Amino acid sequence: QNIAVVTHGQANDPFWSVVKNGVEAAAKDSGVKVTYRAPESFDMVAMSRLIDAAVNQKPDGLVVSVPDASALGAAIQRAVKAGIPVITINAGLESSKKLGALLHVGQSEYDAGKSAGEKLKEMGGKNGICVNQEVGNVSLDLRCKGFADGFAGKTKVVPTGNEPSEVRAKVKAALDSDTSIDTIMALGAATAGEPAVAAAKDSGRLAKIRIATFDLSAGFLKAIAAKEAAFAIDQQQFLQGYMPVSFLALHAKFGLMPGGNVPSGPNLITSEKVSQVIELSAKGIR
Amino acid sequence: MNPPGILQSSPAVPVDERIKRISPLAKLMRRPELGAVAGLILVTGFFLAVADPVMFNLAGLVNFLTPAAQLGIMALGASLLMIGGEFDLSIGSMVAFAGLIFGASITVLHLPLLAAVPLTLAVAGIIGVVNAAIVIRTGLPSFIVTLAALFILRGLSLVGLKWATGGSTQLRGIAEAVQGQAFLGLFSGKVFEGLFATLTEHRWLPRFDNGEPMITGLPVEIVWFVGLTALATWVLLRTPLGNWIFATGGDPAAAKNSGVPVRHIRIGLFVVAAMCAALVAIITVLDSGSTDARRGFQKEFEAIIAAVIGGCLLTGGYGSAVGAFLGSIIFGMVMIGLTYTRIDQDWYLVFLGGMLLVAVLFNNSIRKRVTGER
Amino acid sequence: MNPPGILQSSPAVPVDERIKRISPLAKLMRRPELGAVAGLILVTGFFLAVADPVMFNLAGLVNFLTPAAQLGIMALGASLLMIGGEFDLSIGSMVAFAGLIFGASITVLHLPLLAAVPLTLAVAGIIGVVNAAIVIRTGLPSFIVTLAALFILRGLSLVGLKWATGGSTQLRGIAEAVQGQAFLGLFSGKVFEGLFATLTEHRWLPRFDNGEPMITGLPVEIVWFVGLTALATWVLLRTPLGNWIFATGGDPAAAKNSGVPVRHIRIGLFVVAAMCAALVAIITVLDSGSTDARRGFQKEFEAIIAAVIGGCLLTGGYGSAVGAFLGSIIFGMVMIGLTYTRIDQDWYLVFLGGMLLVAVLFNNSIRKRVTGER
Amino acid sequence: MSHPEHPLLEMRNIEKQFGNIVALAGVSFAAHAGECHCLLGDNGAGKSTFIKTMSGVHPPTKGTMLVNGQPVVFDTPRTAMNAGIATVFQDLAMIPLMSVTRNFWMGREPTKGWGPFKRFDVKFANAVTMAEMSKMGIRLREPDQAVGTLSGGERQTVAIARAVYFGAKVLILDEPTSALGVRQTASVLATIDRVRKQGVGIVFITHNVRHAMAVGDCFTVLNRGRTLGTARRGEISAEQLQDLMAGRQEIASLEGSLGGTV
Amino acid sequence: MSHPEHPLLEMRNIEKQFGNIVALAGVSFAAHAGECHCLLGDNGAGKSTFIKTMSGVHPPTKGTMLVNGQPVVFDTPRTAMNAGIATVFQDLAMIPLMSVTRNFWMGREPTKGWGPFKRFDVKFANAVTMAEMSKMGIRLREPDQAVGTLSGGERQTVAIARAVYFGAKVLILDEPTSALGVRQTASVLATIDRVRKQGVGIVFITHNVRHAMAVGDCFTVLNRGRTLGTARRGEISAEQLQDLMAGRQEIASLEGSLGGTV
Ligand SMILES: Nc1ncnc2c1ncn2[C@@H]1O[C@H](COP(=O)(O)OP(=O)(O)OP(=O)(O)O)[C@@H](O)[C@H]1O
Ligand SMILES: Nc1ncnc2c1ncn2[C@@H]1O[C@H](COP(=O)(O)OP(=O)(O)OP(=O)(O)O)[C@@H](O)[C@H]1O
Ligand SMILES: [Mg+2]
Ligand SMILES: [Mg+2]
Repeated sequence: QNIAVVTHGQANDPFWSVVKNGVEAAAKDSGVKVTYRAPESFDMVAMSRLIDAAVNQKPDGLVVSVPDASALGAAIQRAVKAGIPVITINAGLESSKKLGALLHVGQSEYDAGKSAGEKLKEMGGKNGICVNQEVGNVSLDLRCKGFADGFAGKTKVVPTGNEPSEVRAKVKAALDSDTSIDTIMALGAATAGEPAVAAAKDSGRLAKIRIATFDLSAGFLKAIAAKEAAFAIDQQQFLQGYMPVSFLALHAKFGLMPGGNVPSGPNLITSEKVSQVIELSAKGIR
Repeated sequence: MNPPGILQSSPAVPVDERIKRISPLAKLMRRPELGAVAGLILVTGFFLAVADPVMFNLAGLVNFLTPAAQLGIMALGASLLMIGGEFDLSIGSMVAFAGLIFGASITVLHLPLLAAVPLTLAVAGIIGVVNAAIVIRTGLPSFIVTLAALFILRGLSLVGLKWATGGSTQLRGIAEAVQGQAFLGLFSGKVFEGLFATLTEHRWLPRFDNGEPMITGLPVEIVWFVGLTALATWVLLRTPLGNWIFATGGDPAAAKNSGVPVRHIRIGLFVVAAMCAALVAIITVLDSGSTDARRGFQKEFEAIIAAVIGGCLLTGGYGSAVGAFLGSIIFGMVMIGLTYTRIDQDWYLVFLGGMLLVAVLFNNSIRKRVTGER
Repeated sequence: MNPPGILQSSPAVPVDERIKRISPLAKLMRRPELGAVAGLILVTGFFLAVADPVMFNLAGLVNFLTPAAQLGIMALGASLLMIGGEFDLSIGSMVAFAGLIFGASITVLHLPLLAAVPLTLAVAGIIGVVNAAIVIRTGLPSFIVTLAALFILRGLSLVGLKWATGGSTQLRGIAEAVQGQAFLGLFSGKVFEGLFATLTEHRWLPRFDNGEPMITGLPVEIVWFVGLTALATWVLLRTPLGNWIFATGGDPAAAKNSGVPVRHIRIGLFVVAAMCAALVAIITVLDSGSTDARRGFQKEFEAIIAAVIGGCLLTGGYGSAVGAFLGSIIFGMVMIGLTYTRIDQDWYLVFLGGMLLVAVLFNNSIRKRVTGER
Repeated sequence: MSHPEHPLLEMRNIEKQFGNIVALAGVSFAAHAGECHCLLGDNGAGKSTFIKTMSGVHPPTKGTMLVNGQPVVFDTPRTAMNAGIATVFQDLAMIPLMSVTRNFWMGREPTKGWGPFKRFDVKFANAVTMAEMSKMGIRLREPDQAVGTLSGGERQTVAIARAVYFGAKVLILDEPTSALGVRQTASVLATIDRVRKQGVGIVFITHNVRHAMAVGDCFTVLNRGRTLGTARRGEISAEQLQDLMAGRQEIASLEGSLGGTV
Repeated sequence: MSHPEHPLLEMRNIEKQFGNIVALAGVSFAAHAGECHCLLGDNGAGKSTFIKTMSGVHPPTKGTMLVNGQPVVFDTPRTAMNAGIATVFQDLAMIPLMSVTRNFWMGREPTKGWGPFKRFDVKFANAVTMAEMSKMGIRLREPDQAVGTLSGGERQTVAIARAVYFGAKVLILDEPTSALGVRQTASVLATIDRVRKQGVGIVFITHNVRHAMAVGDCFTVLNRGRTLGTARRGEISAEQLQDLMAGRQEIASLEGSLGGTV
């Protein structure tokens, strides 16, 4: 069988590379062929063409992420109309059913952000910044928005690039110019989380600042273990790659399909749980 | 050494003994764009050999021609501007900004399509004029001026989207708002749907296994793309304006001294490039029904790549619209084509870079061989 | 009309009556880089007025000079190459690729620092030679050739990282592996720590409330940045090689006809640009202890921006290393500075673009005013 | 003077500075209909700078220009052209990458058709170009050849042919014969003669006293940005002119060793 | 012939094509020490193309080149220079954005200091440049002026002064006097004379028969890519040469109307 996976995350994005690893593991385990495709930037127009291209090849199943239901709707509906079973992952929980997908695996970015915000508020945070390494990428913007809504305190977005040294300098600048900041929410562990920890060290206030991040990286997990950072939100995105592929493989073979959506997270990694995760993270499984 | 006596025997020479016969093929290959044909053939050949054959049925063709056409419309504007000796790096951001203007004028101001489209084009045109005015006034390179515009427009798109949506970076509901309005078919949807339906019925077009047609019509952007290419080619080769564009790019000082209105040409080209981007914004916004702050990201870059593959010189004064057309198709084919192969996505960029390089090298060597240059 | 009688009275003219006195300031401002000083002053003034004053204490200075220095080292290589008339768009990807080579040779091959650094530089140099060879052989514009290299290197970094880590896009444990090795201080950490400690003790440097020093030394990249700027300036202005670089960029055909070894210059410049990127990769990898597939994303672009702000012409043959130095600092300051202000961060890109434009315009108008050009 | 009516083109006290360099320090000059006015002078005297202000390339720092007695300001070369002034610049103002025909017609392309379908009449343009070039003694291989691949003299001839073809009232030639062969030079001088007889005013810059004496009606000598004065034909001999241009310096000694051949 | 020993530089049956255009169809030529060999011919005859193959700018399509009787291949202009050949190209080969001094020394900068501290000796370079230029009759304002802002003649003089200064064995001059004033022309001709007497072989391209006759020892005429033959001084008169160059065509009729001044 052939299963096509089309997502909105670039292949070199650490988060999505884990999803892709999950897809490949499932393909091996279930003995199906998969192709994983994604546009090279957050580009909904290009992504809908990639879905079309995948559908043209009449796959036995289609896995898509849906960060923009109106832009991708037509392409997904075309697949559904052609009788191809579709599972949505990661983003798109709200629109999954409406578009005719069988089910959704994953969790909405907004909800993950919200629960992280609530947790940080619980830990005593009052004034937070959200370090966004790709402003305009709707999934990242939703993470920030969720954080702001859950945190319910004073929040501000700090837009940065992908370069650790630049992120570090900007976070330090933010901390230095507003000494009441006590919470940092980073939207990526390696790109934003680790430099944020370094910046907090540079500004001499590491002890007073709660740092949390989306996704995992070995470096950030070490900081959690050392109690320098608070926690990391893990969507267990490996599952978002693995499960839909094996579901669709089973569907093609035996017509089986679970009855409802599968939430893969959120899962907060705090200092207690960190030790088991570090090695897996370095291998691209968590 | 020749003895001086020879001096008297000046041979009677025929008119053009100094010009060797040249094959019509070589003559054709001298045109800047026709080198790109070689690249196109090479890339097509590669995919024919490697990719799923559905890539080249009509549905597959339309599938990769659609993004190629969207890129191509921008590449046309960019290549005209490049021939005129300037760059516009802000056209990628312009797609996002014009998308915002268009989306907001429909969903926030509730304007009809017939007002929103001219408004969007006008705003783009004004930004083009501003870019041009700064470049001309200060004599700064257009690279740096339009780079500033790149950042500013991208930033304004973000701010504007947040304003228009009340905090989100994604504006939706545009397609619904214009449903059924006059002239919608000019910018959205597909043409020749009747013809395609008949063809599918007669099994001349591919279907899905459950009998659904794979393709229901020709996306309107492909029609725009072909039409604009023809128009740009005509202007470049057959009108005084075209001559002025080449002259402005070739040597602005010499062009000005020969009486070419260099300023006006430059302003006009900036406006055209900006409007092409705005047109792409309108088409893609209507197509996807939404717009977001990342639309058109790095498209300026891809447009320039397409123009260069098609034979435009970065230094100006040389190039063609058909070249940009072919370059966009090559680029679009490589971009989407990977999906039809079994190559791992991780290798995508290596593949893209390799194909570009091979296509351009092949172009170049074929043209040199045929025209006998060295 | 003058009667013909005047013909006899040819006035006795002094030697250089045709040259007006010129102020030493104007003479200075003629240097390409010194225009950028005006931009730097403007931007500094703006932040002094608007930003939190901690931006300009020593810790704040080091904070924005560190990314500026990393960008600046690349901008130096890029500006030398631009003066020589070529582009290298692959230097951003080269940061990721060289980072991979460096990281993998330490963590996978377990090489010592002393072997890993030369290996990384050598690989970068070879890629530079390949780029140069293709450009020279085919006569294709370096824009398109190095663009292909941009994609290919970026893609190879991803593939290589996954290979080296067994599936992750981040390679870590590099800092731990080289701990305590010889010459580590050349590429990592801070210098003058003793001096800074003494200064802090005497309260000449700021401290945190708990008495900890705010700043413990000067990051090593700043030293590299200053040193390389001095070296590049000396080469450009005071050696035959510098003359050849200007000549190659100004008019390659004329330079070649005058006996300048244009090919060798070009190859050398590509190698230098690639090695500068590799040096930045080494420094940043050691600094962060890890490398990932997105390092250096769009840095080629920023390096070119910095060079252009600093007065380099995109067409080659004109520019300076000090200009690239100042341009990098302006760019670094604007990039980080907004975070020190109370301006809404959504406006970041608008602000970045606006500041760039204003700085460059100010540059330009000041220089024209002072030198009396029009 | 012999011209009571207004001159076609008059320049009064033109000054021009580039930054701190003074190129022209007050030069006056007039071109009359049907006359060839020669502008002579040493290298760097300011001749090219002067005629560039005449043809609108750069505005003078100071001074006035009059066309038919009316003060004018030429802000672009196009304005000057529309006033009937055609110029052959010393650097020729050609686009190397473009074909001979396209360069010839640049800025004033002939069109056919109407309204939005008006288009560049390539056939007519090619024919006229070939004809005008062969009138100047150059037989082109093909009108599509890029100007960048022409020989120096061929290129100069294109520029001259173009200016002559479009020179309505005043024709300015900046060292038009510098790269030309014997035959082409003769043909250019003959052309000047012919055009002058049609009532066009000609400004002719040359370093060759023989050429100047052959066609000139009037001679103005520039030196280091100033005019040394104007003389009419017959008021001055070739030797006097030569002396003036060379500043009467080492020339004598050189002439001796070279046998009066310069 | 009068030269039993090997010529400094000999070209045998050189052919050159650009794509489908035949620029040279088999030209032979020799330059001897202490002689000035004039290369004459109509516009587009192929003179510049010919000397470009001599100086290594482009390789000939066919034919052999010999230096002191040894076959050589010049793959770059630098190789030719190292063989002692210096050239003034018709397009001058100058970088407009660079200063006069830097252009003058381009490719052979004088240095001082040693090892890694070897540096461009700016002071010496400036002094030599100013001196060499004033020998040619041009007094520069400052050696730092960009070449792009020099007048046409000033620029040409820089190129000539440079070639003369570095011309070790053979000096090739492609229409060196085309943009020069009377005084500068005289000075260039005198320079040719002086350099020749020092034993340098000179190749001199010109359209001016008087200049050719003044300094030439030998005359070769090219026509449409072929040589019409070579004559030594005294074997041919100025009129014969003129006739040959112009192809004996309309020249007579023109001469009549212009009074024999061309
Ligand atoms: N753009 C410029 N910037 C600075 N100086 C200039 C510029 N243009 C010309 N000059 C200077 O002005 C003077 C006059 O130059 P111009 O070209 O008018 O001389 P010319 O009389 O035409 O000489 P030639 O006979 O050599 O062509 C020269 O000394 C030249 O160096
Ligand atoms: N790169 C080229 N491509 C095509 N044709 C060329 C090229 N270079 C020269 N030619 C042609 O070759 C012929 C000889 O040119 P060349 O420059 O050698 O003439 P020349 O004798 O120097 O003429 P002039 O006296 O006008 O300088 C010309 O007809 C020209 O059009
Ligand atoms: Mg002049
Ligand atoms: Mg020539």
